[in-house]
Amino acid sequence: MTPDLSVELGRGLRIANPVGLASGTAGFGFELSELIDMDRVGALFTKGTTRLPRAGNAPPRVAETAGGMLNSIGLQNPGVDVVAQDYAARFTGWQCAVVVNVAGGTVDEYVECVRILDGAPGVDGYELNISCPNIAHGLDLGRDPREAARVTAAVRAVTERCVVVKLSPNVTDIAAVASAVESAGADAISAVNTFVGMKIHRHARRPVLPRTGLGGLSGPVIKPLALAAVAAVRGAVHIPVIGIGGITGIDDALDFLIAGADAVQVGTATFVDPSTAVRIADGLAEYLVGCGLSRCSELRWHAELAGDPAC
Amino acid sequence: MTPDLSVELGRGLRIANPVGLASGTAGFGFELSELIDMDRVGALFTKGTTRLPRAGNAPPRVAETAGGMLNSIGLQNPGVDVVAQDYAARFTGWQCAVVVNVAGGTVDEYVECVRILDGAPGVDGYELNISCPNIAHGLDLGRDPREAARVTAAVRAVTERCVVVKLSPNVTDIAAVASAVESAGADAISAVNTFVGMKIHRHARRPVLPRTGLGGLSGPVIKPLALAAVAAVRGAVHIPVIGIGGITGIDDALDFLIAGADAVQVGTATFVDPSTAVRIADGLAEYLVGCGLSRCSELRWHAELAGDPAC
Amino acid sequence: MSGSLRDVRDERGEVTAVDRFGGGMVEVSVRLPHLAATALPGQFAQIRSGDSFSPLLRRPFSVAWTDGDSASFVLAPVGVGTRLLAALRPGDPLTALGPLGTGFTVGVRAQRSLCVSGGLGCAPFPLLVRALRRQGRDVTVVSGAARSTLLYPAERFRRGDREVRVIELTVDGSAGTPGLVTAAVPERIDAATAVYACGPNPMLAALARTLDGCATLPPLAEVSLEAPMGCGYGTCLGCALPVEGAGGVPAWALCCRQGPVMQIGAVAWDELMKLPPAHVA
Amino acid sequence: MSGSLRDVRDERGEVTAVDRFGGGMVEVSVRLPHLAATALPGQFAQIRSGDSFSPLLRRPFSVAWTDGDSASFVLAPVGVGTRLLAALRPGDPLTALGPLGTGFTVGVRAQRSLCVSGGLGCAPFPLLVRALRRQGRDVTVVSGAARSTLLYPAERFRRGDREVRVIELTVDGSAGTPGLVTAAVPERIDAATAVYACGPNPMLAALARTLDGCATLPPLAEVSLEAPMGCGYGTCLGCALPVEGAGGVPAWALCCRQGPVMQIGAVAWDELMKLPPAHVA
Ligand SMILES: Cc1cc2nc3c(=O)[nH]c(=O)nc-3n(C[C@H](O)[C@H](O)[C@H](O)COP(=O)(O)OP(=O)(O)OC[C@H]3O[C@@H](n4cnc5c(N)ncnc54)[C@H](O)[C@@H]3O)c2cc1C
Ligand SMILES: Cc1cc2nc3c(=O)[nH]c(=O)nc-3n(C[C@H](O)[C@H](O)[C@H](O)COP(=O)(O)OP(=O)(O)OC[C@H]3O[C@@H](n4cnc5c(N)ncnc54)[C@H](O)[C@@H]3O)c2cc1C
Ligand SMILES: Cc1cc2nc3c(=O)[nH]c(=O)nc-3n(C[C@H](O)[C@H](O)[C@H](O)COP(=O)(O)O)c2cc1C
Ligand SMILES: Cc1cc2nc3c(=O)[nH]c(=O)nc-3n(C[C@H](O)[C@H](O)[C@H](O)COP(=O)(O)O)c2cc1C
Ligand code: FES
Ligand code: FES
Repeated sequence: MTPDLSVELGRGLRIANPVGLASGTAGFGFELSELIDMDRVGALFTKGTTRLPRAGNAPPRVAETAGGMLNSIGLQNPGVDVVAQDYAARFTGWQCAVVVNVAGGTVDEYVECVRILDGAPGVDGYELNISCPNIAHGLDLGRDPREAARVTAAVRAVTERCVVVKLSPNVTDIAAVASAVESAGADAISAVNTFVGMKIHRHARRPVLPRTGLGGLSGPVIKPLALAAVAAVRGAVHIPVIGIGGITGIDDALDFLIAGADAVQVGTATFVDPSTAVRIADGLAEYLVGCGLSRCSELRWHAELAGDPAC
Repeated sequence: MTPDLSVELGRGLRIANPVGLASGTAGFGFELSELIDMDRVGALFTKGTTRLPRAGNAPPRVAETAGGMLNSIGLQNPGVDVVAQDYAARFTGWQCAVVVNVAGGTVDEYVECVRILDGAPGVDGYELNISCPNIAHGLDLGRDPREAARVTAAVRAVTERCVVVKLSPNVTDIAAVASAVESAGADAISAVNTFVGMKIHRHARRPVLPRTGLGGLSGPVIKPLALAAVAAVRGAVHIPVIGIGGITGIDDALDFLIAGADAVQVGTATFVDPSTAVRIADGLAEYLVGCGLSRCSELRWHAELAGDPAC
Repeated sequence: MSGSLRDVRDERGEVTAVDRFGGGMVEVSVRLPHLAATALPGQFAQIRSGDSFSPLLRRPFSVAWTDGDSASFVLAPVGVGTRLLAALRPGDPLTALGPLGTGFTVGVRAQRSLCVSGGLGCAPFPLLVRALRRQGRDVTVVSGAARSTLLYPAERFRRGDREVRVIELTVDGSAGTPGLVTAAVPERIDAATAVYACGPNPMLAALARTLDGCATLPPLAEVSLEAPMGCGYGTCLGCALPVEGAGGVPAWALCCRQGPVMQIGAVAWDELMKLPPAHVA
Repeated sequence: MSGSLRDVRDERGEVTAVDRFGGGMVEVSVRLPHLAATALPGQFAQIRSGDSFSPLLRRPFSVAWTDGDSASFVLAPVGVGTRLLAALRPGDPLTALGPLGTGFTVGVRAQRSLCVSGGLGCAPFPLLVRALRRQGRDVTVVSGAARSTLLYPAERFRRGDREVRVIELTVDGSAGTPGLVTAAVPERIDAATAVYACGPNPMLAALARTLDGCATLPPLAEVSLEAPMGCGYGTCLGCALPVEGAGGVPAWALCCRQGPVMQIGAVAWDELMKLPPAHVA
């Protein structure tokens, strides 16, 4: 019996296998498509795309830490017009789904981006990156359940394509944000984006990254935190959850599927080994066969999440 | 010129050097005092103490992860009466300050604990662990700035001793919590407690830790996150900040002092090498001499913290 | 309730010898004069290779043998930490915090001693056997493993003392009697005045059940238990094990202080076996 | 703007030789047939020892030499990654993703070539010198380091080609002419039709200033720059370097695609030198 690896993310978007390339770690697929077979990953989640082109932040933009890396790229991207008019047509050459990651400072920017992309072929859905500072309110849209719901509902109203909302882990109650965006019409949830971190340049007596010194932490170090976030989200919603954070191989992917994810994305590990996602997708099929399972969802742990005094 | 390592934490509590033993990683000092010279650390922060004795959670209570560990001890402790009547007198044998870490499910429990301890000799101050679930409200007291301020003010009203408030990093805006407890009368802030994490037992297809599967992540992996939290708190308050998270040696301690801490605590590393805190305290003096500095505060980076679009 | 920590030291020494047995089992001998001079049978040390914080935590290992300045540990590569330790070579540095925990009782009731060893549970027995023999006790070791290559060599239990009987069993029958180690216990229990056991917790639980079913019970029955450990010296409270509390309420005891050796009757075996698995094996 | 990635492969090979020079500098040769066959002078590979994710990221290294199936890298232990690489022994596995980036222009304008090498900036020159010589160019290498033990051996630039001139300088005067490598440039710049430079970014900035002060400028002046890298192949956007943008507005170029080799005039040197230090040296 061949296991069925496909996952329905919503609004007819079924990906062939549950392994995606995470936003910002695979560009728009053009470089990676020369290194790996794009047809063997489930989906490409593109670099965050904004209404207008962005040049990005001043360097240094990346800094390694023990088992992780910090980034402060500053959403460098060519702007949504280039993606819709030029890139989208090129996406059609790949079998994998292409979900455009959309970012903005205001709800209107998200809506405009999605409107512009909605005409383009080759785009299968949207992943709303709501972890960027809201220029109007000073706080990320993703840090407040109501704001998160507002942007989700606004985008939902203008597209019939699959809308995935990508959550920030830097919140008090990620389950509340997840619930809010589910109610507002999200088809699926990606969890999680990077954690706010800092690295110090001891000799210079300042952070390595410029200005605030803050960056987004990704890579193996965040895995235990991301798993906890995925379990919390899983307990709060009924829509598909895409687990992200520190996945470097099949074992990590299994951990997320057990914790409650329906699919996963590989981020930083792709930098280190571009074939990571492909290896995981291939490995999952083999693993399920080995266990006599027919789909990934059978791996899931059924939690009875409840408050638990720690320490 | 001998550098001055002492730090004033408030209400006359001056610790001889800025290196403390973190709560829950040094018990009440009795075991460690047989392994290290307690007179050479700045302060002992005791295991979390509650109004009534607590037996703790079912095992397994600890689980190692890459570069870190999860714990779910469940605040096992003998209750405040034993600490006040029996342990406190024994604290007087050490030169280091002893700050009793106090935990509770309600504001009243904190207040009662502090009242009971306030009569005891050998106790130099309190560290309010507000990262435990509030039985009444379902959310940690430390996750809501108003609740955090409420418990701080209530304790402040019953003691003249130094009150340190220990913040949870699992919040949307740690700077807001810090500000709130400063306004409510906290003398100093400890940042941070553990991060909520999970480890999966792949073979058993469930989390390693029982019940919810959640535990508190500590150790080297959390350092970049803790540094970011300390920088954020530093930018929000004027009282001393005690940096905690993944410190294993002098280099890590320096990173926290640069990021804005006035003192540090060593947690998990003490399990691995009981002399870590002593080594750091000794090393700091040497380091300052080597740099021609006279106090740790001269190491500090002066941030102009501001919103920064990441990713 | 638990020994003092006054003897505990954090010692750094050089590996002096590495003996490799079948199935990956290794005996590592290290120059650790203080540990060698003070460790009692059943006590353990918290080990790391060198000063690295990777893997983060130290790993607990029974002191298997001491000889002059040297202490030995028996282990096999089962995970990241033991893989590093099993790859040690003479001259490499190793750091040991110990001796830790409560060891076996080597008292008068140990007249005719039965040592029950399962797999890597062999580790504390060489030292225990020597201590028992020094007090003139009669010693039988029942040593079991999954297959022949995982059996600790019988001679290592004896260390030249030919009076020590070693009975071997393997689950797959590839050496000694086929079967589980616990199967060899009932026929010998009548003769024994003391039983000491070490092995995986499920094996020890099975032994407890076996003893429950025996007519006569030895006056002394002790088991060396395992729990994941944060510190090994009583401060993290991470190594709790369920024990029979007052009035049938289960209570927790620290494996690293009240244990690792406990009276078999003190352990709440049903509770213990209900716990989720502690580690990814 | 930047070469295609069509030739890039992730290759795993065995270390075949490790040559150790003074001061910790090491030349590691690895069986990497694809890289050896395709790498152009100035291109680099993203290296890791084996398949480990620790340290997490790969490290970029210039392809220093190729010979048959073998590619060589020159490095010194400056941090966690290079310490691991410098400790490699023949037979160890190494993984290389490459060839990556835009290399040096070996064009007609390179008639009389001046190669300016600072410290570990020596790495791309053996391959470049060979390519220039194969086209019949006249080549002078100015090689500088802090002290004699950190100088890459002159013979390694020449690789048996006695027509290649190597001029050495050390900051402390322990070998060759005392002084900075840039000091040796002005007197040779008139003769040169091409300048190629590699070394720490501050050295390259100093060179840019030096050239600014020279009367005649060579028609071709290229520098190989460094930036911390996430991926090395253009997806993370982490390796931005400031370049002269349209209308004086600084723009960013990716070190790993548009670079590491850039026209000296294209780099916004003032911006570059204003950046906070990228890594803990
Ligand atoms: C008091 C005591 C004495 C021991 N003596 C010996 C001995 O002499 N010889 C020997 O081979 N083994 C002994 N063990 C078990 C040994 O400590 C583990 O096999 C070892 O910790 C595994 O480490 P790892 O990194 O290879 O495994 P990993 O699975 O990679 O370790 C992950 C985590 O799980 C914990 N862990 C893993 N396996 C065990 C286990 N079996 N018991 C407890 N915790 C575990 C580790 O401490 C670590 O935190 C003893 C255990 C205890 C508690
Ligand atoms: C295109 C390119 C080619 C290079 N070629 C060579 C070469 O042939 N020989 C050689 O010795 N060195 C070369 N370097 C520099 C080399 O990559 C670094 O010395 C190396 O990454 C340091 O790794 P580490 O782990 O030892 O240092 P660590 O400081 O421990 O690394 C920490 C982080 O900082 C980054 N980093 C550290 N030093 C540098 C540096 N100098 N430049 C850029 N990033 C750095 C690393 O990528 C890593 O993410 C090259 C760099 C680039 C960008
Ligand atoms: C360099 C870099 C750039 C990223 N850019 C984006 C982005 O544009 N939009 C987004 O939603 N997430 C972005 N991310 C976050 C990743 O998609 C992913 O959520 C995160 O890195 C955690 O996964 P990992 O640990 O597997 O890398 C970026 C991550 C990195 C490392
Ligand atoms: C086993 C364990 C028990 C802890 N118990 C407490 C506690 O009772 N009260 C508290 O405020 N913090 C407690 N902590 C948190 C630590 O004091 C510290 O904030 C945290 O571990 C991060 O520091 P580290 O990375 O240096 O360990 C505990 C941590 C560990 C590992
Ligand atoms: S291992 Fe820490 S208390 Fe036992
Ligand atoms: S290193 Fe990733 S884009 Fe250049």
